[in-house]
Amino acid sequence: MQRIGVFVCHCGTNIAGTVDVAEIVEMAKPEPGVVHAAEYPYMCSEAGQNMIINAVKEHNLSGVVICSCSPRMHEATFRKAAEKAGLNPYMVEIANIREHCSWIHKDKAEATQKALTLTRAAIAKVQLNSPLFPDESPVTKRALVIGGGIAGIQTALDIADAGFEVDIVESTPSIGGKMAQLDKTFPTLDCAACILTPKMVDASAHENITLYTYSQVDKVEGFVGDFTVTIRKKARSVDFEKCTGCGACSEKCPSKKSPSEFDQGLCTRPAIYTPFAQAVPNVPVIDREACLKFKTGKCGLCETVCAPKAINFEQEDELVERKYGAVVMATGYEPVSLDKFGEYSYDSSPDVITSLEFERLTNAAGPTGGALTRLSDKRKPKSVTFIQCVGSRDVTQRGKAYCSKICCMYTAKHAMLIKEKYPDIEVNIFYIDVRTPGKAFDEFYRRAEDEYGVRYIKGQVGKVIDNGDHLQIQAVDMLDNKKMELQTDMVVLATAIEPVESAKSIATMLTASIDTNNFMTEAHPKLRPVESPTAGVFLSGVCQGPKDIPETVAQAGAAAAKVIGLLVKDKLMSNPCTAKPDELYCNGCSVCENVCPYGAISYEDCEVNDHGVREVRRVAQVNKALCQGCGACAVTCPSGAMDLQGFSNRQIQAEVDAICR
Amino acid sequence: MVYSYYPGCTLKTKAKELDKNARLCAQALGFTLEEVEAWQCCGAVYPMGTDEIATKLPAVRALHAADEKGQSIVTLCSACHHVLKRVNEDMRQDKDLRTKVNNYIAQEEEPYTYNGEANVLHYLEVLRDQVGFDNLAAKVKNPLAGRKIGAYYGCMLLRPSSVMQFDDPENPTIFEDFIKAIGAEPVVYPYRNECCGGYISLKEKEMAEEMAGKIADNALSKGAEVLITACPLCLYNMDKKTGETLPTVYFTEFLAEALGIKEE
Amino acid sequence: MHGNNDYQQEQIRTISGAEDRKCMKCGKCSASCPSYDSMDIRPHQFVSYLRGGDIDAMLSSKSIWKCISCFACVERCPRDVKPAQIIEAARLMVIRQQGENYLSPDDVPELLDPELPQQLLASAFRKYAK
Amino acid sequence: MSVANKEFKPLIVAFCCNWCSYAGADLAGTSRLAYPAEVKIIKVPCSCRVNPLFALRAFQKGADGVIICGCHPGDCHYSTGNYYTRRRITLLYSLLDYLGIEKGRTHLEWVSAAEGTKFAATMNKFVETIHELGENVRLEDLRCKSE
Repeated sequence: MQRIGVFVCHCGTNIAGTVDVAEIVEMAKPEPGVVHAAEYPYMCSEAGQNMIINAVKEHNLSGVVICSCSPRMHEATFRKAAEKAGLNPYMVEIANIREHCSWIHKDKAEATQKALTLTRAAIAKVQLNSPLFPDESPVTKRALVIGGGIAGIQTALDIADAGFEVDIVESTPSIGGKMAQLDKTFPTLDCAACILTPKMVDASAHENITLYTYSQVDKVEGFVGDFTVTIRKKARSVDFEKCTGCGACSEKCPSKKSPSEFDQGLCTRPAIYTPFAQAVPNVPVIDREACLKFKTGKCGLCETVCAPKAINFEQEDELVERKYGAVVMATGYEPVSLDKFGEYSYDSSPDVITSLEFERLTNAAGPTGGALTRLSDKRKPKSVTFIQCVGSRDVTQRGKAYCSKICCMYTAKHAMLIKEKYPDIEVNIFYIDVRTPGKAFDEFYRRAEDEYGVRYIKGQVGKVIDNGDHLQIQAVDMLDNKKMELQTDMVVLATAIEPVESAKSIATMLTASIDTNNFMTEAHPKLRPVESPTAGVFLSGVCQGPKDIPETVAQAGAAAAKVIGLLVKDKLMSNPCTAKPDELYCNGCSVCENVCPYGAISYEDCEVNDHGVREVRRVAQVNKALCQGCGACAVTCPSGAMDLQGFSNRQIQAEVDAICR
Repeated sequence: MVYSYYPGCTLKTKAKELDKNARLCAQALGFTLEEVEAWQCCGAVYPMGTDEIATKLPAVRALHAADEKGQSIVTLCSACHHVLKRVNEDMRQDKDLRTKVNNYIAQEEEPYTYNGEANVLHYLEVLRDQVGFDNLAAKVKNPLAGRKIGAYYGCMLLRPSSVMQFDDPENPTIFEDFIKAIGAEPVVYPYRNECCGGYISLKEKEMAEEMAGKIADNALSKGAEVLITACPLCLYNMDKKTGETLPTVYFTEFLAEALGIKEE
Repeated sequence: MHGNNDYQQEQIRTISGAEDRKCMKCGKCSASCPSYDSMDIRPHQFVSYLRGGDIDAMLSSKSIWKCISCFACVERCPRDVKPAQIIEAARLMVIRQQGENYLSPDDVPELLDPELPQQLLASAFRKYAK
Repeated sequence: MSVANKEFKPLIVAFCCNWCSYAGADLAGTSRLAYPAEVKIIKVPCSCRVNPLFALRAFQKGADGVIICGCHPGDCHYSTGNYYTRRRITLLYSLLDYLGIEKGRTHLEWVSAAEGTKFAATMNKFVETIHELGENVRLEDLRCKSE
């Protein structure tokens, strides 16, 4: 039996005006376990708190019930007071007799009766309270960023600048991501490389940042503050330490027929290559699928021409195990495959290209040196037609139901880039809706039409017909309800974007959840948008949802702030109101594991002592660092083995019983 | 392999070439077509209304007949294939329709219940998936070398692709693969999956001619010398418009010719 | 009249199995339609008329005799609306009324020609008459 | 409020999730929006903490109605908790229906922290429903009655 003290607050007249406080005190006294009851005008005041502290000491109280305002108001205050008195803070319960009683009822007798019931419920609950202690866990002061695009680079720079070590794992040979492939950026039209490459160099030069390029995450273990990650450094076949980045190997490589990933396959690259001139690090890799030495055993020309002897055909994948306190997902996106969109003739006509291909085509460092030419006959087009929403806002099997968000703006940008370089080229854009929320975005889009004479036509295209020397667009102008058979020379498809495929398996390793479109789920869609529901895992960039560069950079900074907030702590204190299994009752069914949104429950073989019988059973284990205390598992457990501390089955039932008495 | 064979109305009359050559070639390629007994006309168009019941019964009866024998049901005519395939899918997916159809059938002399168990195949699918185009190519005696053939798919074999599951609805290749197998050169043209006008040619002759004309022009511009089709109505509409400049023939005629078994 | 209209609207929704509410008005159905030029009301308008309950306009439209049910609109619609099925439902609503058939057996002799396949007659009667 | 039986004072147990509905109830209080004193609120971290057995227990102990309030779908603090609640309570409805307990005695409502008005309105309406249904005698364990 607890020794309970009941403290009733008048809250001036807020409570005492409607509730007979003295009667509550009197009626509380005979309740089981109650050894002391008192009232005070303002319990939350320093005097009121001291009254509680003194009473705890004087009456040797083991539990405290405060009848006052909402616990959302002062629960923390009273818990601190109890702690000062030497009581475990979780031995305090609040009966909310203000917001839930005195403020909404006018009849004093009725309000007093209700306040008494609420007080009894709190007393009944505190009877069953037991001291709870937050767990402490250490924090490894290093962060892992998965993905080396602008999102990953920005997050890493911000964390590193705050003084913490950061590792970036990037699957391709260079950091830079999609932004490195872009020509200009909207709405300012500044060159992507000019603003990105300094950041890439900063990242590689930063003393707190380690780059793992051409690498992938193989395994993740542990939890917030204490992740252990295995990174696979794929064999580059080039010695990092010796290579000077002179490029002689790529130049001499006889196998130059592989499609260039960086140039979206619009041109080829050698088997030993750096993806682009400003690559960071500037160390090539050998594509073993394409390399003659690996395929036939003959060649080795690169080895011959490499003065510093950096080529190493024997190099193998290397596994590195590192510890981290936090992990940031910055895995980015890919344009969707257009295999199923045959009506646009992307696969059958070289002059139908995606927007990302257009970026390379219009880029001065791209395969045509920035000259806009048809891929089929190298002719300069007289007319270019853009088609928006290709695969976006499409609820059928072949598309994505969401809006890809960036296409309206980059299409306007593409149109202006053409008009700027070649005012004589006719530009038409087929759109369903033009969506331009964002600072200076709508003005930008309007400029395309107003100043550059780009023609916007409302209506989705039915079919693109390749007639050899030109393409024919079959569409309807929805605003004047007229069929259009437009002749054009080049078609650019604003292709929907989707998260990179590997995001799914990485999310699984991190026990972080993804939505039906494979975007990472936020801990809260409005209030915790850069955190994953899994503690210690943060989200940066398009892996969480479509966004443009400014938004990505903002989110990258926000994710960094959250990471820094975590890493500055020496120890993590967890909410002690977590789930707790009773090993004896657990039947190993795994149902709780399936409902847990945080991946906090796992099953382990444990030796249990069941009434003297010792045996090894597969039982549920809760990781307190991950459990957030929702209670889903406690309700779902068929054997009653799982319970929630602070809101246990018995405590809630005691409240129900007290109310129904 | 023995298949149930559903010829359909036109293959017994105007499209005898399609039918006769298909049977001959089946023999030569080692499979047998057993005509469904007492089959009824499928109606030539799929009854799209969700409340259409009686109009779907002829298809159900044919499907059941094949299923009872444990055979897949093979069609040649695009329209028959379309109707049979879609009604079969309805019988699988639409519980309401299934109940109503089976209530009708329960009144018949030999009642049964049918739940879409049959497997509906087009003759081309048999060639592709059962015989195999490589195997077919090996059996060709008179390769049609140098012939530039445009495949005319039309609409009914391909769409809606979620039900028909025949080929990529926008970029189909099955006919082209067939053309290669018989040693000819396929001419790919963008309009090969556009509609010839279908039944509209009965009353709206100008409309139909315009549609057929567009397809023919497109095929001619890509160098086609002849079109092949699986559909008697496509053949009629196409031939009517451009029979002299760009003839259209049934694919089974070329198949028989290539296998060296065509009866003149 | 409005009450009757609501009934007809629901009838068309039921018979067609189409989902006019999913339409985002992109116009791809009309852009894909080979009969577009011959139609007075276009495929995308059938969807929006159904949505708005303008059933009379749909039923009195000549377009219901021009749609060839080639399913290009159904195949390409990004919202899975199935415009062809709306047009079919409108056509059924008309021909299911007494005396509203668009083709009668008496018309046939003068439409015939020696090459005309049976399939054409069968399908035309299915589409035009009850 | 139409009160069929003036004598009948129903006993109603309300489970409110900490993040939305409990805060909504607080807002109703702050806004002085009245609802009957028969409603007694129990705070739970999430509506998914409410075991349907708690509702049965309440009925057994003499409650006339049980109402469960959680965050709106998609807004759950724990992402998916209220979806579990929705499914569980749907099953509870079937069970109560099977037992012959009026379905109206149990209710699930989504109330956000900003919906003080909705909270009060919900409670008023629920109490009215319980008044119409009258006293819960079918499930109450009469052996538990104190008198």
